[in-house]
Amino acid sequence: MSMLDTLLLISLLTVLLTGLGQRVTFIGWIATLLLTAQLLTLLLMGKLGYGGEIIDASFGFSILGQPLNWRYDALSWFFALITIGSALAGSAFAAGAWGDQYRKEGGNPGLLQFSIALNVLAMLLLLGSGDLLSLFIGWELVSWASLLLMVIAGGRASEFGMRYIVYATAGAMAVLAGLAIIFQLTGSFAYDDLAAVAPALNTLQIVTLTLLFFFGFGIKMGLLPFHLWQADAYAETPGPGTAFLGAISSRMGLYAILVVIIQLIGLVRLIEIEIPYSFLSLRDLLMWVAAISIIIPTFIALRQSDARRLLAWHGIGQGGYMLIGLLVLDPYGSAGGLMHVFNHATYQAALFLSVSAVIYRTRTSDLNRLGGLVTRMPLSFLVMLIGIIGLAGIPPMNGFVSKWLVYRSLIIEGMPLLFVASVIGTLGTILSVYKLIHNTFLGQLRLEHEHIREVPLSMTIPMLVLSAIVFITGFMPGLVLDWVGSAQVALGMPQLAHTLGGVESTQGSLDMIWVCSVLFGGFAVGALLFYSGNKAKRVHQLDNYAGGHFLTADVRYHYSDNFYAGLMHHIGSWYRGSFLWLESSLISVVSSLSGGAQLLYNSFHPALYLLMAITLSLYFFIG
Amino acid sequence: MNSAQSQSLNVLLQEIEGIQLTHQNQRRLRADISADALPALLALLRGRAGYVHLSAISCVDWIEDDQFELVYHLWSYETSILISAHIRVARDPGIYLSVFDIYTPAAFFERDIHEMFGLYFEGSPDMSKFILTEWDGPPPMRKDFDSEQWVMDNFTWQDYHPDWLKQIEQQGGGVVKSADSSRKSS
Amino acid sequence: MKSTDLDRIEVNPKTMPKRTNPLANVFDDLVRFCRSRSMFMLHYCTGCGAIELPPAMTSRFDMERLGIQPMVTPRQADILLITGYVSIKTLKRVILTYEQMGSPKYVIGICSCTVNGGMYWQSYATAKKLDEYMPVDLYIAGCMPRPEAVIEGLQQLMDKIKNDQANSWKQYYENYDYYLGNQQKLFGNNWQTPTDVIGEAEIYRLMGPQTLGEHTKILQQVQKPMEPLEMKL
Amino acid sequence: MANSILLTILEVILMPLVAFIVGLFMVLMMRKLAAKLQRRVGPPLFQPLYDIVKLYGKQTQISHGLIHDIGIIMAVGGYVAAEALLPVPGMDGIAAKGGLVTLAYLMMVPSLGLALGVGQCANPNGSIGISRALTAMLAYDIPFIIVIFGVAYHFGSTNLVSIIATQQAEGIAGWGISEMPILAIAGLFALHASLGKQPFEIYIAPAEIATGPMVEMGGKFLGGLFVMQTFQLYTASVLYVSLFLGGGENWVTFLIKCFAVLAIPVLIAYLFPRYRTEDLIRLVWKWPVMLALLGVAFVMN
Amino acid sequence: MNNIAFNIALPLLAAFLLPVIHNGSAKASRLVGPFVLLAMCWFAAAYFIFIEHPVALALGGFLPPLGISFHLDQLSLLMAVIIPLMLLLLWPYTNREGFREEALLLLLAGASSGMALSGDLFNIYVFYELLSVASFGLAASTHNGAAFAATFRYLVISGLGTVLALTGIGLIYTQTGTLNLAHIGQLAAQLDNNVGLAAFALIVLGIGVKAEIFPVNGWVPEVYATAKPRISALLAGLISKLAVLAIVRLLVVAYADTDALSLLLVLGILGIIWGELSAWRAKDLKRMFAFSSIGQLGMVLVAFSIPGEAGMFAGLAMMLHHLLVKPALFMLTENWSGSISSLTGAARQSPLGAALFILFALSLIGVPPFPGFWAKLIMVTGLVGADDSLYLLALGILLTATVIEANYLIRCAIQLYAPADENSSQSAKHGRLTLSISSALGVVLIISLFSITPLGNKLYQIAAEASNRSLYINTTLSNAQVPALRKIQ
Repeated sequence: MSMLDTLLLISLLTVLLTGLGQRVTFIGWIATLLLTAQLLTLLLMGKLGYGGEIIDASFGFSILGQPLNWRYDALSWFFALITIGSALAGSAFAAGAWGDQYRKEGGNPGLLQFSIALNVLAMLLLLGSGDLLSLFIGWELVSWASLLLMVIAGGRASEFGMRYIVYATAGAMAVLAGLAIIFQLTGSFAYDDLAAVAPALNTLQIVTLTLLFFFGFGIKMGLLPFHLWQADAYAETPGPGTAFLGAISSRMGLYAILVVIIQLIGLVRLIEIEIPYSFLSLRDLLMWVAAISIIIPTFIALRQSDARRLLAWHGIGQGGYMLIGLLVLDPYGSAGGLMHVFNHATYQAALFLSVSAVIYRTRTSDLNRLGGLVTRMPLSFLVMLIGIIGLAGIPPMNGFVSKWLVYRSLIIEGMPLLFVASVIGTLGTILSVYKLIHNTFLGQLRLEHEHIREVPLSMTIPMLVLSAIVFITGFMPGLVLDWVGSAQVALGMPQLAHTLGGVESTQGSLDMIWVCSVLFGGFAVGALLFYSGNKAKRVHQLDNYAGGHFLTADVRYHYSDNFYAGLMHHIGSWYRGSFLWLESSLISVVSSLSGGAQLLYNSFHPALYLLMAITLSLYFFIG
Repeated sequence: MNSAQSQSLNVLLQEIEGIQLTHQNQRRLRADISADALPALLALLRGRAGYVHLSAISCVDWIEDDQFELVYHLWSYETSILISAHIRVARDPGIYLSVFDIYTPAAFFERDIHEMFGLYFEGSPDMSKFILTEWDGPPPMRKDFDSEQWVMDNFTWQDYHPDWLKQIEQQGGGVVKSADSSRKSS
Repeated sequence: MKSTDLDRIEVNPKTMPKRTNPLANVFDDLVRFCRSRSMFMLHYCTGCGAIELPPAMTSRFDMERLGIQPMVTPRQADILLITGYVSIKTLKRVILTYEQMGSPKYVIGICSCTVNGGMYWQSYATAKKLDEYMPVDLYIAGCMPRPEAVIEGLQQLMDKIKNDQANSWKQYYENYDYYLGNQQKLFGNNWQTPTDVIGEAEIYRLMGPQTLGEHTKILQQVQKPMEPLEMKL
Repeated sequence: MANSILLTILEVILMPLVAFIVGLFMVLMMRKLAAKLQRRVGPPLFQPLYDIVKLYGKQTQISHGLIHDIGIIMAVGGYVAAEALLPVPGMDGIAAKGGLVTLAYLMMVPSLGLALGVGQCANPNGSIGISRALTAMLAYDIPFIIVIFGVAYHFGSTNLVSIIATQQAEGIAGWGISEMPILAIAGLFALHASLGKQPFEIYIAPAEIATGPMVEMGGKFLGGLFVMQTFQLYTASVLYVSLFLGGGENWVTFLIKCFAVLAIPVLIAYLFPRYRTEDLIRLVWKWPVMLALLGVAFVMN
Repeated sequence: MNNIAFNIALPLLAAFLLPVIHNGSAKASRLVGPFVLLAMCWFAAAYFIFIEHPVALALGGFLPPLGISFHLDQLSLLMAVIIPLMLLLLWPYTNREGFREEALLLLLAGASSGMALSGDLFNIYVFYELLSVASFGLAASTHNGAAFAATFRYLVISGLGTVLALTGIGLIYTQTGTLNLAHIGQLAAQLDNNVGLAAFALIVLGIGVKAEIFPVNGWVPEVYATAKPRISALLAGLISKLAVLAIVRLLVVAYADTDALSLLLVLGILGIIWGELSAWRAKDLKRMFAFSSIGQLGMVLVAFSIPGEAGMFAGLAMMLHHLLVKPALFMLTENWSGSISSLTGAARQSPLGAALFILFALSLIGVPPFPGFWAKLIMVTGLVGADDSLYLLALGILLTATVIEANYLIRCAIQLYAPADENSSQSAKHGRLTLSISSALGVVLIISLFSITPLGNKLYQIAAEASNRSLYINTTLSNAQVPALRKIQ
């Protein structure tokens, strides 16, 4: 009974308990308890994160002559930690008052806990896969489990779930095709067979395999051509479900790409393959796909007027950073990419939870119907503030460290256009996160929100814990860099030499402890300077300069709609929804084909056609 | 503008019985009519003579005759002759009918006249306070309202010889320092 | 309007008593000196006198050499220039702007219309004496005084500030009832500005004996509550 | 090891003070140049200091809430921290511990802090101002980032101390401006746009949105923004000098270089009216970005 | 050894005697059907368990190649066991219309067992004829206009098909001079020319009518939509498999590695494309399942067209999986008839039915833990194994077809769970019998899910034996046994 078995067993137990006990009122707390148990068992396997050796599961079977086995290495331990962490945050959030309100409105919190537990089990299986077949089984389980989480809310959510599953099945079939080709080449699904035969593959095989796997796994990550489903599907999931999905669900695609493309096929081959008529190598092409899927979703997020969709679009954008970092193939870039998975999970979960807290109180997430909540919900404001500083990647928070690593590797490796593309992404993020926090928490407070109070303790604790993590790992990034280093070793990449504060190197180092302490020193100086002046009197929000006009509460003196009018005036015409047009044209092709196909069955003279076909074939065969 | 047009205009205006026309000059025509004939004249001018523009309604307070005189200034881009229709309305009931349905800008002029003269226009869309939102006294532009007297009652005046003025006068009063000494920097 | 109200406001304000320890005095002198050498002027063109200010600012007379900069909002400004006749409707906005300024703040009445109503003295719509409604530091007479006169006035104000004679802004807090009475006479009893002057007086300990009176009682009955939105968990 | 920490702490305290003093004179120079352009006498020598002391000396002022105060504290504090990353002759501070990219991000902390503070003022003029300021930041940060890439790639490191060392090693020929002239021009353009002075002043537009973010800032709040302005001028010019003009060998040449660098945009600034936001974006994305990319192309091979 | 022949004789006898028994006592006639089926199960199972190597039975004392011979190997015996079991499962227990349907079902049972077991080409043709006659009667048993029209169309196509099959068999007879499969296998060289191929094509098109092969499956949607769900379950689930098996028998024996395989492959691919595409647009549940069964059978055909053991193994896996899932889905349509949009919110009225629907849909699509995935995996590895570009094309089409299948099946599933709106039918409650049948099949599916490894090995063994051409030939020609009627064990 290795540690891995106990982990999977507890996870299975969670699934069964939440599945059977949906009617029980405190099912949320049971789920949270069991998820903490899973986290503890994972931490007991902790030596994996610090260079420990691989832990094998005791169970394993061979079906139809193919062996299936499960094992955990540093990489899967790292991802498993993030998965269980975000699931724990989500289910703790849903267990308390949020769950009661959700039940009162006709939702079923037990079902939500069950689907989160099911997703965690599926992801743990995927992360532990020891060979390609178990990888594919885990992959299918994950995509179908997240479908369940998406369609709980019913109504429009099931439409988006429907759209998601078509993308996910297409992706899975592409992966299956890839596996089939590998089976043809190596005759088995084991990792080391593929790793052995990989150097001998010719260019065509490498290109088809990479494209198939990138198509398959890229859909889950929301890479550019296939990103349409993610924002709506994540936004419509009930509160904590969005936090869990947004934090980790699309990173499973990244894990699979890491295992298959980088660990087995090896990135070096991708660099040599030149794409004809262009100076790009295959790796550059993939990096450009990642770079574009940083920019476009971020600027789509800029236009959203629904808080959840804005954050979901950012989830897609940030996925591009991780891929770019990993494809740069130098220790800084890959460390940045892997650390960004952890960082993004923490602040994305915190942001989604704070938005759910706002929805819990104001019953709306439409940015044009919120405003001024900072005086009524200060803790949620604090969580969202720390979250957006992390998302925008500004110093004191951990988002900055991973983006710094990615940028530094892009500079030193000399990729100017990619560097500029990713920075444009960051700037777009800063703009849209400020719009998020301004329209929700700052500005004039609405009449109907006057009597709102802060969300109860059971919801603030998970949020505050997550934002504490965001701050602490920003202040001392060394903690996460240890795990990232051992994950790099598991991937077979050079490990990043790092200290507790950051990175030491002649070509430019980063010591977050110093930078953050100087920053807080500066804030202290600013506070000293500020409080040296006289006391300032707090005034009501209507005591405001309006060109001499007497402000009254019925005229809302607040700016939130069409927030970046100047920018939109300039780039507004670029939003033509070309991807939506692409998708709808594909659907119309399929439906016209099926119309044609049905024509055969509605015709009245099958016999005549049959006879004609036969006489023709006879003439051909015998004549 | 030529005489042929003004001839046809005169013939047209004869249709209103009891109208006296006086040509102040080639471009100005004054028409004095009875109060109840005014809407007919306006409709006629607007319909048949292209008088699309009611530029103003002015009001004159003949306190001795105990009457208000309303002057409707009309302008047409074809004949380019300015017609001013003068009517007299009794002062004490101070009620007349609104021409808002013929010329929409009339609403504002009527509201202004109501505020300033207290002449009520029936059928005018809005007879509320227009400019003098703080004023709740009698309509100020009526001749029977003595503005100076009201000011004397309600306002106090600056004391022309306060001691701080005396203090300045001891220093020679008025501008004491010459211009160049007051230039501070290089 | 009994004359007794007049003499309760000492017309030429006495200087503040010197503080005991010398270091504080040096510090106060320094702050007063900087206050006099750097004045932000709220360019509130209520009347025709405002046309005199651009020449005062531009190259020929150049107010900036005196440290005076035009500012747009009352929050940032120190001097409120009332340039010309003040109709009752405008007076409401002038009072709101005055109360929105951070003190020490100074009011300069340019043009004779602010002094005694000027050529509109017998109009029912204009305010005759500006200092009935807010404490005025300085008048610059003239039916549009020339830029030299405006600069001269501003220099006199700088001297008054330097030797601590320009504390009339405290009058507004200490005699708020008098000013409120005059305002209520013009605008009626349910006149209210969003700023809580009495609250400010309490916080900055500027409550004089005449701050509260029957006019402030009327105000307190009529006033809609405007407490600031305190951050509460 | 212990005394080097004490030394760095001392430097970290000293550098912002130096920055404030030099910044004051930079503001003075800016206002004097503006006056001279308009054939005016211009403010006296210590005018910026008078303004700041007067603003901090204000006796009553209003605040719209805790976040309004914290916004100003972050604005001033952010720049105080950014100064510690800018090496000056004799003092390196923690420039070695955080490179060029960290500095670029640290300069975003004050604008984010100000944005939060103005947000709670609940005044739409402020919000419109901030949305225009962030759009302008998006616009001018792209050429700025390309320039940073060019310089970092050319000198092979993002550590400012080593960049300055390599430039000073070969004297004038080694300066950034002589090796990467096009990048220097693009850098100047980006520097000018980042100062937020006249042609790019859309977010302080006094006539339309009542000085944008500063609409509800009185007393010590406005004083904080004036202090921030001094730091902003100082940081921009010192960064440009250390990237392209070989940093400071000694204080005299260093200050001359800084004031010369600042004089150019200031001279240009007071001759132009304001650009609208979309024209500002179109201008900054067209010429400086083209120049910067050209410069990087030269640097790359 | 000789009582396997009872499997054919007994049901035919019972079918003919049923009217007589019915006149005797109605209650007794109700028992005859199930009793006969149980006996058939008992005999076939006895053989299936004790047989180690295939056995050939020469009936009537005449040794092959002259006489009619039965070929009993594990595959045919497996089918012989499945036929009575499925019929028992789908027997009209609550039938009130009298004995006619039961008689036809017994006829069906006898004919299909004969077709599974017989080793003689003409004998297969005769049983096929008997089978189609029985299926016409059953298809028309709903006695309404649409059913009659559909059955008539089915009759026309099937008649034409049998004519083609006969000409095909005639051609083979002219070429090889014999009708015994094993003998034909021996003389396979003579069929390796155009005429042989044409004969095979004709037989495929002929027998393919029942196997829903591409050009000749025009009748499928109408018949399945109008027939009773039990009947369409039987037709789609069981009978089509037998037809496919007959073709495969001929393929293995006579046309092992000729380009007959590519003909089957092409027909299979077209079947998949046409089936899945038209299912995407189907408006009501029954038609959707009909088109989906066309698609699935296309996949089975593609699987069988893979040369060698892997092909047989994949084909059998897909076939058995479809045989298990499709009848259950058809049974669900008992109360869920009418357009799909009328089914919104049906899950509230019959939660077990909706759960079963989702279970079978997931297995049909091939979601990992379910056996459908393993069947598809075998097929994919098989397709890749046969490294020919046409097979890779087939793989591509198979995968896209799965995506389309997932689309319309999950669309239905979500429709079931969507909140009920105004046009959702109120009578979506399932009868106890239908639920019990489909849940029985569900239980079988779940058992096979857990015991996938042993099942996989057994199936591989069957496939290996069935695809062994030489074994087939010499068991029939060399050591055929004469069943002595007297020795009845």
